[in-house]
Amino acid sequence: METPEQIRDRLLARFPGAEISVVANPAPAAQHSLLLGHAPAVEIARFLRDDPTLKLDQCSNVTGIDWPEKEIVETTKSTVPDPAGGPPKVVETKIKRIQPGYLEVVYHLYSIALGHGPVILRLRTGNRTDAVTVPSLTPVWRACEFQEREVFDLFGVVLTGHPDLRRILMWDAFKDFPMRRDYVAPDDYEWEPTPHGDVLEKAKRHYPVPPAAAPVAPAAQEAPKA
Amino acid sequence: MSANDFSPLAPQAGSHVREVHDPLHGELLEVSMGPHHPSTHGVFRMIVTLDGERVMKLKPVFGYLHRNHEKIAENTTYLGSMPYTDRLDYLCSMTNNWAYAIAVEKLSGQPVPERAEYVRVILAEITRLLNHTCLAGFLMQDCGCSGTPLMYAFREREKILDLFESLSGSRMMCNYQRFGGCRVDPSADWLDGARKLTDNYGRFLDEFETLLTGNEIIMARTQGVGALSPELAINAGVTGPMLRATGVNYDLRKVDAYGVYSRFDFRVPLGAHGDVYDRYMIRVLEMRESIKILQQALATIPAGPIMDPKAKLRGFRPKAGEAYGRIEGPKGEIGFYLVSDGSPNPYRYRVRPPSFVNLTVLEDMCLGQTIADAVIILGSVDIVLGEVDR
Amino acid sequence: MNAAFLATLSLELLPAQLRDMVTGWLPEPWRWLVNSILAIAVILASFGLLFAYLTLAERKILGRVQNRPGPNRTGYFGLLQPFADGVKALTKEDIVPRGADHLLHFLAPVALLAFSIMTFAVLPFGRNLVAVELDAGVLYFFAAGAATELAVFMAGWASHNKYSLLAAMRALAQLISYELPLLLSFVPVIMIAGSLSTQEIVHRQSGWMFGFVPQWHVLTPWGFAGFAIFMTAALAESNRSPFDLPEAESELIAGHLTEYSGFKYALFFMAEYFGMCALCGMAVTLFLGGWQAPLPFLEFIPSYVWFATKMLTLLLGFIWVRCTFPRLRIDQLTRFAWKFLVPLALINLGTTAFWSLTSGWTGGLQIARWLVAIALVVIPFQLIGRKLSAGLGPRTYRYA
Amino acid sequence: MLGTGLLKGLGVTAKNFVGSYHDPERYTTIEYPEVKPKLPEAYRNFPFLVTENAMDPMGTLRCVACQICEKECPPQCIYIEKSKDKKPDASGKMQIYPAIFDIDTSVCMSCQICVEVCPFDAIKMDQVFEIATTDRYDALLLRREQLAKPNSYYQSIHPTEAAEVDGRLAADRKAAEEKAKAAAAAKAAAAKAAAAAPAAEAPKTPPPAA
Amino acid sequence: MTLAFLAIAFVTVAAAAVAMALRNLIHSALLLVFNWAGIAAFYLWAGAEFVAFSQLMVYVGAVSMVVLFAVLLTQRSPQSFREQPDSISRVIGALLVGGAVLGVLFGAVLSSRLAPSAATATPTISVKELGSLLMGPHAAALLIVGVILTVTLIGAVIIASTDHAESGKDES
Repeated sequence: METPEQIRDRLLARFPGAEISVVANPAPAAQHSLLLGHAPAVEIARFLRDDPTLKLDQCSNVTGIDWPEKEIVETTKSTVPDPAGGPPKVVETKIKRIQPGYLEVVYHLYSIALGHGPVILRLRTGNRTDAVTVPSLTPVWRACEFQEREVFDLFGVVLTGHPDLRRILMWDAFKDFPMRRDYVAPDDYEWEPTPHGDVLEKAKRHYPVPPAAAPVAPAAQEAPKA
Repeated sequence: MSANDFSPLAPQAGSHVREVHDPLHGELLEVSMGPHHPSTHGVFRMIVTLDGERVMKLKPVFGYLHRNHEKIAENTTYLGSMPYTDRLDYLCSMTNNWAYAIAVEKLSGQPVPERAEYVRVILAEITRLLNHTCLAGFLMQDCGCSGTPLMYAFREREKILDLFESLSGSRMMCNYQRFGGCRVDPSADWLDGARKLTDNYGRFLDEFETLLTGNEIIMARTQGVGALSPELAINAGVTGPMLRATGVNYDLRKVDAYGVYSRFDFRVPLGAHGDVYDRYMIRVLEMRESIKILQQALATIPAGPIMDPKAKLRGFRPKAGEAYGRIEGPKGEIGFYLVSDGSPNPYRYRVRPPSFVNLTVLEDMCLGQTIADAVIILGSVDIVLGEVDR
Repeated sequence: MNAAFLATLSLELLPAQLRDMVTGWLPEPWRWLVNSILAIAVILASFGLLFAYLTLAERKILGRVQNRPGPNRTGYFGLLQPFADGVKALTKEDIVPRGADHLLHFLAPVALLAFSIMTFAVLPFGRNLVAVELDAGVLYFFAAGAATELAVFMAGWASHNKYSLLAAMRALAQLISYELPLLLSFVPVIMIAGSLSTQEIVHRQSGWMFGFVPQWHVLTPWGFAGFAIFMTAALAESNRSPFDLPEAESELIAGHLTEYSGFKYALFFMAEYFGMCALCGMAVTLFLGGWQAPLPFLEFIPSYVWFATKMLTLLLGFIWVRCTFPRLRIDQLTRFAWKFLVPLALINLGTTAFWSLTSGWTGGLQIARWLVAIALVVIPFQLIGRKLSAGLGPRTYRYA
Repeated sequence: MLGTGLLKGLGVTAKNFVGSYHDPERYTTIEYPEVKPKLPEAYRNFPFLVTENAMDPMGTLRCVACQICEKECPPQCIYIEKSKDKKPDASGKMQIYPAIFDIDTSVCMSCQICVEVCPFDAIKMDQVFEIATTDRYDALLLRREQLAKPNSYYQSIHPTEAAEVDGRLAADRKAAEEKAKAAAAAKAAAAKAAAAAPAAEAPKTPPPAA
Repeated sequence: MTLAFLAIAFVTVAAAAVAMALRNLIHSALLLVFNWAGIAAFYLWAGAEFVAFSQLMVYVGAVSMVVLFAVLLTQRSPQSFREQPDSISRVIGALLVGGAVLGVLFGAVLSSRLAPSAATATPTISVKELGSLLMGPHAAALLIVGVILTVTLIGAVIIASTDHAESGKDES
């Protein structure tokens, strides 16, 4: 089973103009992945599926991940010679950088014919607001059909080239995308007088005066049978 | 076809039956089977377009049991999600736990002691027995037997659930496995109970097969129905007994050889036609193989710690990174994809549910069959809505 | 009760004596009327009770087969369950769909029940216990039975529901395609017995061969084949297990009974059971020697007891089949009737012709006669069976 | 021959029918209200708080309101408010106790993670499953008083587990006492040494006896 | 006895008349069944059981099904019936045919000499002789009737299938 670097080199040889890079995975499982550009994605996928040495014929898992804007503070230590001739001081300069957020679709590919392990592809969208399209790989593997619809339903990534892109888990009239990090759950709330924690705050916010219909708890609290 | 306004909120005039005029076939009947239908195994809905008896189009609609298990997992700790994995495929909680535990162990590089690996294999194979027995019962119930095979299947299931209850405390919601081992060390008489169960299970399977496998009516109803070609199965990501019924030799216990499966010798049955009868037979033959594995595992289970001493129960913070762990669940390949950013809560927690992906080919199998067959084909796919909708 | 009367009291003639005692002190013209009313009352009472306890027996046996007790909460061992069901059916609201044809909607269950009960008139329950002694009794039985299709059609049409009409059509297709094997399978009995009267057929089956083997039709090769076809067709006629398509819950629709609830639904249920009892009674009369005793020394037991035991065993057989077999699809069902039962029934006519023509053979020829008859039954069964189930069969699996 | 499969099927159902009369293996129904089910010892339903003895439940509550279980509980159904004052626990140390300890059993899924993470063995799993009530809210919210059950009850429902827990607690208490004694002895020795060396120094008052 | 005869006659004729009058085809088809049952009652009253039951079986059991299926399969929506006759020649043609049939019927009724009023003893003929008669001299008649029945059924199906396609266009 070739390492991601070897696969990247073979792909670059095969598709000269494509931007393909390896994304390292620090976890002990060391499952590194290949970041693909949008243009050649479908051809690369078809090549990975039909290549005799790889034969990645099963797309086992399609996942969406939401990476919102992140403020990255890079502290660089630089030694500045002290003008007054004293020992050189170490100065930490903090550069604040806003890393633009993006939505990512991850594909785990396996080979049933040769039985070897995951080759992971990553496709990233431009940003999280308007450029949210990613080429769909359903034409290459039908396994992605339902899972890509789920990514569209829960993350809002529009997969171009998908035969039937509709919501799959939420109902069609649902507007928001629940799995995004900045998703605010609807505040539909039914009276529930449990007197503790955030449930209590929610109750107070919704029902300043508890509705009269609240069932009157029987006075005698009979202890549950031991 | 008109715009798709089948969402539950859209107002539905009259019953869910609409005449659809298709120039090619004349009067088509569009019927919505489910979400509350006796034969759809839970809240699953099929919008079937019928030309008389024949199925022309079949659109599965699910999401009725969607509780966004993955969002909940992002707001609780790694350990906190373990009891929720029981609720995914609520028939096989042990294999769900194991899949999650393997994924987290891959993410954090947590070693697992010998005895725990053996116990995990034993519990996974017992869960496979339970799931395949239940499936055979439900499938025959769809074929029309008035409950007899289902009751026999449930009689055996009770014995297995008693074993789970005496080990983990709850029949179906076991919450038994931890990262780096298991929660409770099975006692000696529990292991004897498991040995007794596996020895008697062969007799039950023989009786079950004499009742069903040779039955001419079942052969007439299921052979040649809902055939699936191997190429389509592989391409559509179908896994588990449904894939092996089409003849593709792909069993993660042999391919990945995770846990200690490499120490046991067992065979993987393969079908030839990929129809409903093959899927039923593959599951019965797999049960016989599971009995062999169980007998070997129960015979050679080593002593030793059940939990890795260095495993941290609370304050578990895997380093940043991601991992995808998968096992051969009774319904197919169940996988967990975890992305961690060093905090006690997972950054992204994704479940790869086998029955959800296996449903991709439901329409391909049902086209051209009669509506009675569509019910059986759905039964043979073996879906559990907790896992499909998550 | 004077001694003479007690002396002549034998269980066998008890029913007849009771009837005479009741109609004895009536003037002549009324005696015939009271006699027939008495017969009707007795039949309705006994078969009504049998229906009630048949539903209970079915649920208990189904339970026991599935390793569970079955209904045992109402009364001891659930004996009051049928009456509880009856009260439930009576008190349930009877919903009639708005667009339904009220007259037909009401008439359908009544007609079905009427035709089913009419068939009991010609069943010979005992040596002299037959309600109406008709020369063409069997023909009357199947004439009344044939009208049930009309009632099923009325039910389907009157419910003003596309499903019910579709289901009624499927139920009719099933009833009509199984009417043929049902009728063809009793023709050999008429050929051998030479008469259409039910009592005559039962008398034909009296007497014993070799001292203890009864002369029943079922014990002859053509008789056994006819009996098997008759019972399969009877299963289909009364919508029972392998052929219970109309009420298949896992199918699309709940059959032509969708729009019925409350007592009308119970009437349909009752009509189905009466139909089942009538067909079992006719099977006993035609093939199992009616009220004949199976062994000479058992003659002292009254004839109506024998008829009852044989009918009950057949009914339990129906229930046993319901516990075990799955359902056939509509096209398999009709193909099974037209391509398997009808040809076998026609061939069976040939076998019976051979059997009756060679009745004169004796000694060695007798054995040849039996062998040829058995061959004439078994070989077509094998050939047509193999052609019917072409492509189906147990499979072997390879292991990787 | 066509039909042999069907006949064998009939044979199996007949065997089960007959078997259900004499073979306990083939008659599995327990008629629940009359016959109580035999629960395995490991069975768990809703948690309960362990108290040392039954006479004074609120006084001898083992729980020290450390709120670990509240944080670890996946569905967040435990609510604890610490008490302002302290009270001595079994080994005499002054500990905080929970003024309010509610478990909302309509939310709790009996996953026993609270039992696992509790360092003081203060919360264990109960075996009561007949807890139907008419009121959806307050009756299902078990307060501290309803949750508290004596250790003897704990020994009756989980004998082996209780024995092991008691053994461990007893061992800890013994170890704590030895440590306290050793610390007292060491302090006494140090005090003697301090008293012996500078005669003028006023000897320190010995620490309160454990 | 005449009371019974009059009752049966009244039921038979009334059923036929009402069947003619009703607009709902299904109701009239079912009333036709009552008519046939009435005729079977006549046979029974005359003591010919075999003929009565075969009439019941064939007509009430099978032919009523054929009629109902034919009605259902050719069920057209009411407004497409052509109310007014197309042309005068059709009306004259219809009248001529009607008159001819009427003439033949009356001719047959008048020419047949009715037996003297005393009802002759019903001939006790057993089923066996009836069978041999049917299979012997009257075999041809039996076969022709069978063929006619099958032809009508197949004809109904063909008409229905062609109508079905045709009617499929104008109203969905």
